[in-house]
Amino acid sequence: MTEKVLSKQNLNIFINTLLSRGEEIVGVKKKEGKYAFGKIADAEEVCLDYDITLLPPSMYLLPQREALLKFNIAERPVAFPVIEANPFILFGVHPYDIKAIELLDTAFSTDNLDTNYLNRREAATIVGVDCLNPNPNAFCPSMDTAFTDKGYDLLLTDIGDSYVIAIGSEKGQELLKGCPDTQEATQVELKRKEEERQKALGKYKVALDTPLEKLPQLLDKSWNSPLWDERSESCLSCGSCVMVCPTCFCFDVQDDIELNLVEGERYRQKDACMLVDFAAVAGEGNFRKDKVSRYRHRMYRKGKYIMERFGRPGCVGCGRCASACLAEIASPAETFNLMKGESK
Amino acid sequence: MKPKVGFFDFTSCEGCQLEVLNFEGELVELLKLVDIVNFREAMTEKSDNYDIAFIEGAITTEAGINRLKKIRERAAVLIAMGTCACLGGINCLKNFRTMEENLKIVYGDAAHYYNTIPARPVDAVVAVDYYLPGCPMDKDEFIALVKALLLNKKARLPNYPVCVECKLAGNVCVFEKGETCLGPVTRAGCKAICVTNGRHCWGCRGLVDDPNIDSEKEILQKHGLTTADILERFRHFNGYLEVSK
Amino acid sequence: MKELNINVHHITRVEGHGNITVNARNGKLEEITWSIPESPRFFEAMFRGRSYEDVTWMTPRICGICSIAHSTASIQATEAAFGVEISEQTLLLRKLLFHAETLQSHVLHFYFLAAPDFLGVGSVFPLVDTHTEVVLRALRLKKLANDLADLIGGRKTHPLTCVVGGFAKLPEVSELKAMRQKLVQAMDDMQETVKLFKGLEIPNFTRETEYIALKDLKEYAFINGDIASTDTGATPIDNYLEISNEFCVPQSTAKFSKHNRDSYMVGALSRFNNNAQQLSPAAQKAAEELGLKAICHNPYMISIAQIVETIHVIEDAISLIDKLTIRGLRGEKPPVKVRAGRGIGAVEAPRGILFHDYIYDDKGILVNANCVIPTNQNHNNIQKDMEALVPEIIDQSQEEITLRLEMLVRAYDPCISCSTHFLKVKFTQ
Amino acid sequence: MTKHPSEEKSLYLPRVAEITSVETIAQKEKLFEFNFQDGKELGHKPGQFVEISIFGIGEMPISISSSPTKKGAFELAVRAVGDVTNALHRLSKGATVGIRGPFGNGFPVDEFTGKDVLVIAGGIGLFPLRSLINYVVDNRKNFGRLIILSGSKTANERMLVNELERWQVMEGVELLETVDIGNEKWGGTIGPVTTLFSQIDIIPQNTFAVTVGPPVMYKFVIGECQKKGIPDERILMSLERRMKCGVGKCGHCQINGVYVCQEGPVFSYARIKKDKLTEAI
Ligand SMILES: Cc1cc2nc3c(=O)[nH]c(=O)nc-3n(C[C@H](O)[C@H](O)[C@H](O)COP(=O)(O)OP(=O)(O)OC[C@H]3O[C@@H](n4cnc5c(N)ncnc54)[C@H](O)[C@@H]3O)c2cc1C
Ligand code: SF4
Ligand code: SF4
Ligand code: SF4
Repeated sequence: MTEKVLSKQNLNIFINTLLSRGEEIVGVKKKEGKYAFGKIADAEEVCLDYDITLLPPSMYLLPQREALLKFNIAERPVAFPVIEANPFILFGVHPYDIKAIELLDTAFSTDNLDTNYLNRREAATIVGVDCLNPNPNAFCPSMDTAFTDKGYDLLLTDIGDSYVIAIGSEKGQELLKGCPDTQEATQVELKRKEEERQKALGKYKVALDTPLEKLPQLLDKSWNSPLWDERSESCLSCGSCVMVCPTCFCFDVQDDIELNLVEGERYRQKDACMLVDFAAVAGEGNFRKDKVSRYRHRMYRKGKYIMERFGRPGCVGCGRCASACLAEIASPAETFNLMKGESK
Repeated sequence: MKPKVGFFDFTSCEGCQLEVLNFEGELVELLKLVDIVNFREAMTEKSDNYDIAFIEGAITTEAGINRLKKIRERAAVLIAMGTCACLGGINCLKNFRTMEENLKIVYGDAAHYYNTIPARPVDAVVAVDYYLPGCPMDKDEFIALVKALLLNKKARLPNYPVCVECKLAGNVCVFEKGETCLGPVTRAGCKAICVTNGRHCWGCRGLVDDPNIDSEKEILQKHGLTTADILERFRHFNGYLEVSK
Repeated sequence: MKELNINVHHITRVEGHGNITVNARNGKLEEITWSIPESPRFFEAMFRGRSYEDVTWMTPRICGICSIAHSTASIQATEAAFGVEISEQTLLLRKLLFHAETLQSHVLHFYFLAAPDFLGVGSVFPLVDTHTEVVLRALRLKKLANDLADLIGGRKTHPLTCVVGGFAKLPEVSELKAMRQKLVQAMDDMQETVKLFKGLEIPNFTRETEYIALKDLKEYAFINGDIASTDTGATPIDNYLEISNEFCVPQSTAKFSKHNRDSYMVGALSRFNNNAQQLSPAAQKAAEELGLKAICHNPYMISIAQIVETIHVIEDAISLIDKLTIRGLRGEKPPVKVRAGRGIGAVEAPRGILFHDYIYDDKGILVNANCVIPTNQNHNNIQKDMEALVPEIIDQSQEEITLRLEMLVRAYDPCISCSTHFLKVKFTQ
Repeated sequence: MTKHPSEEKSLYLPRVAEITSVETIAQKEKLFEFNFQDGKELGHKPGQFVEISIFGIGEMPISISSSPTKKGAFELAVRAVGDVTNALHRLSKGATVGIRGPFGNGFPVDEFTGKDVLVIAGGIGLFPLRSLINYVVDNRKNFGRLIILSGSKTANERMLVNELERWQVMEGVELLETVDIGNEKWGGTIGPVTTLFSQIDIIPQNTFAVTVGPPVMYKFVIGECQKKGIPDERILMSLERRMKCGVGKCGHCQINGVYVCQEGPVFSYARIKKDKLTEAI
């Protein structure tokens, strides 16, 4: 599809038009010197030149807590499915987060369709924006996530005084109809876009020493490496690395009941393989009791298991985990590079 | 049969009992499920016939020890409510001075009137079935525990650190703001309320089952705390752990 | 001849532990004592050697019911010691948060702790069935107070946001506006409350005493002003030791106080007696309706004074919110420079005037602390009231006397657990 | 995303089943029989499991203990160890529960056709194996020998005693039993289940070994099977993991790259070695 161009000023008008139409927009806002996704009330709040958000936008598709069923156990227990999905626009999503959402799409539609996720996904319109100021911990180029040509409905690229807009779907096309004064992008503007992208690629500070497709083999060889013990020694089992990760999607399921002890809901909530009790079973059993086994499991998920199962890496290189980890051990890139160094 | 519930206060600020009275939305429903038969802060009647005893406060007198043992004998289920009861809490700070010194600082010449023993948590005196840590305790956790008891379900405290809930709350980690925090080793369940409100975690809910204290100390040191600072920080609510070791 | 043997071991529906003992033999009163067996917690000793930030964090834990008052007095003492100036916004927010606690505590007191006596039950719990409307109203009002505390302080008990110099987190303007609406609605509930209490029979007992409270020329004082006495006029808070004159008595772990007379009173009635003209119009009207006129010498009227104050506080909270929302809220990071020195903070906790007095060294480490708690100041007045009351009602049954005495103590709304945390320290400077 | 998810139903909604009988097996174990309210069959294979719900308490995975040859109702045998298991034990005939499933791969019974089946059960491992045993018994002519080795901790903790006695006397079933700790009444073999291997003779090329029991047992049983010459592809075991969703999403049951609920719970030892699922045994 052809690409459009929109001045920055008009983008604000566009956003406010959408808002006044009653669209729910979730976008990136400033938060204490950092950035976070949140509900937008006015175009003024929207940041598009951010480096990274504290939490990934995927949490609007797979909420931290979500009801799966409502039940009533008054006489004969009955249960009803809860599938909630209200249309909304996820505004300003970086390509690596778009790719992370694509992974979730795959995970929740392979073998068994998870209707809770998929309905919400259907209800979402994704407006992406190219990441031109990468976070110092990010290694997107190595994970092939610095840019994307699909997975979005619209994708913006900042070329100075305006945005180039790529249209990724009919939904995107439709959305853009409400936008004032879009022009066809000229060759000059498309060239500017390419230049901006190239400049951004030069800003990444972390890179993987191993080609992406070779990661599983690298890990195959590293299972018994002493580095696992060394690195996991200072792990706090705090789960921060998982909580902020856009590609982590494991969950726990629990029942909650009202104080009348009759009505209740079954819900799922985010869970993390780095937490001590993740693999614990009734009695005293725990299949991953020590931190090294949990730590290694996460790294293998990122670099091997997910890739082998779903055909795309379990990490998009956003660097959130590395920023969040107080023990400074959570970065998959850093870990894989160490393994590489050792296996030489 | 509605279970009979008693609340018993020992040395504390009574903030946790107050939290129970703060259940505006739930109090009416709650009273349909249980009979409150003993609650000095809120009612005159007293009964020695109860199934569930909520204990608030640390134990700081000999008389307290005896009273607590009697309650334990009568109650089928005994719950330590709040950090003072669960960990000894802030009361244990006095244990780091001699009793004479404490008395002199506070009562001067009249010191001989008052006799107390080193502060201790409830489970240093009697067996405790469930814990509701927090200064003050968390209302949702309290209600979840009551429901679990009524449903014959085991109530579990989260066995992961505050960081989990802090991250989920979308907070900026205080370490990034140049402050320090006990969140990485403190048991979650508070929804990281302190960090969410602009502060840092002081460890009021006690440590997780298997805290990586060494790593936490290293991190605190890296962020500018001295060993003495670190100790003081842990002592705030977890001082009893240190002396009981 | 009359024999009396009253032994209320741990009076209920008050915060903390207190005992009443009355003995009479052959019509002769042998003993009337109000005693405090609460185990002391040694906060002052625990403060020593700790940094001011820790002290700010610890002070609310002195008392769950007046945690905001302790926090505020403590922060103000530290600010005075360091010479920290706070912004207008901080002052407005502080007052608003303070109102939350006055509301919380007063509603709890007149509905949950005092009302059952008048309605002839032992607690609020049976009222759930018999007086559902009253209970629901009480819960609504309490929830409002708690929501306000949550909004400004971060939670109901032990506020989180208050720090030396300002606030660690600010509410959103939209949240303040929503709160304003709830406060406006609460005025209806307060009208009903006035109606309810108008119909109750308040025991008729008077004893003249000295009434002490903060006084500010500009407004009905809660967190600023001088110390005022109905006997001796006003004096700056720095002279608080001359007022409180604490002393230890054997029957109590808490300290007793006296000033111009044998004893003095602090709290809602004291504030009313000193500052009634500064109440909001609706509060003044309620006072009139409830038959409360300054200077009132009936301690049982303390609960009534609390109702009047509650109305005032709601009205004032609304105007504070208006001021804040008109200005808009700004994030401020107030600079705090520690320095050696002494600072005194005084506030009107729900139960009366509260002083925190700190000495810091040049690193901001606390060297010495003294805190004088309202209930301590009232203990002696309670004792004297009892001594005056018992002979007046000696002809009644032991049960009736007991109830009257318990109601008297409850009227003071004593907050014993915090009163035992502090006693005077002699400053060696 | 080509499918229209909104037209699909929830993955997590159980069907309602009624308890039609409850039988006490031992101190902490009960056997429950269920019928779906809509009259439909469960339609399972031996070795599969269901997720059973008690609303308000939770949901848990339980192996199906009855053979699919039993028509109409299906059975679950459950040991009370925690919240949901205890709640289930408190229910009686007529009560309803939620059931999702059947899930998992089950035992590869088709491959067993014409072959000898060696079943090694430890403790309540007998519960899932019962579905296989009775399946073989009910389709007797399709299989070769059926050898059952069953081990219990003590004589009092023998599971499904009636059933054991039935098999004991049944033609075409060879049942050997042992207990770890004997007592005066117990006249049989004493020792771990592996001691029974010396009492049997098998043709390894013609035998499938199927074992279910506590994870600690597996290592030793595998060793004995290997000593008998059974190839690793034919040593099968059912792995227990923490499980929540049962449908390959929640991640709890994952061992390395494998979702036990999807690809298991039954694995051959060859597979376990190949995928390094070592933490499983
Ligand atoms: C495939 C499979 C088949 C099983 N078959 C049987 C059977 O036939 N009979 C039987 O008695 N038991 C069986 N179990 C074990 C049974 O699932 C657990 O004993 C049960 O989940 C404990 O739940 P609880 O709520 O009583 O215990 P709690 O300790 O209260 O557990 C809380 C929750 O944790 C999870 N959990 C705890 N322990 C386990 C566990 N061992 N496995 C999986 N999830 C767990 C569950 O979601 C459970 O609801 C099987 C487990 C698996 C994985
Ligand atoms: S790797 Fe880091 S962030 Fe992850 S659990 Fe360990 S300490 Fe926490
Ligand atoms: S593992 Fe770390 S770098 Fe990779 S996607 Fe998750 S948070 Fe980002
Ligand atoms: S602020 Fe504290 S609790 Fe929150 S993530 Fe950082 S260390 Fe953990």
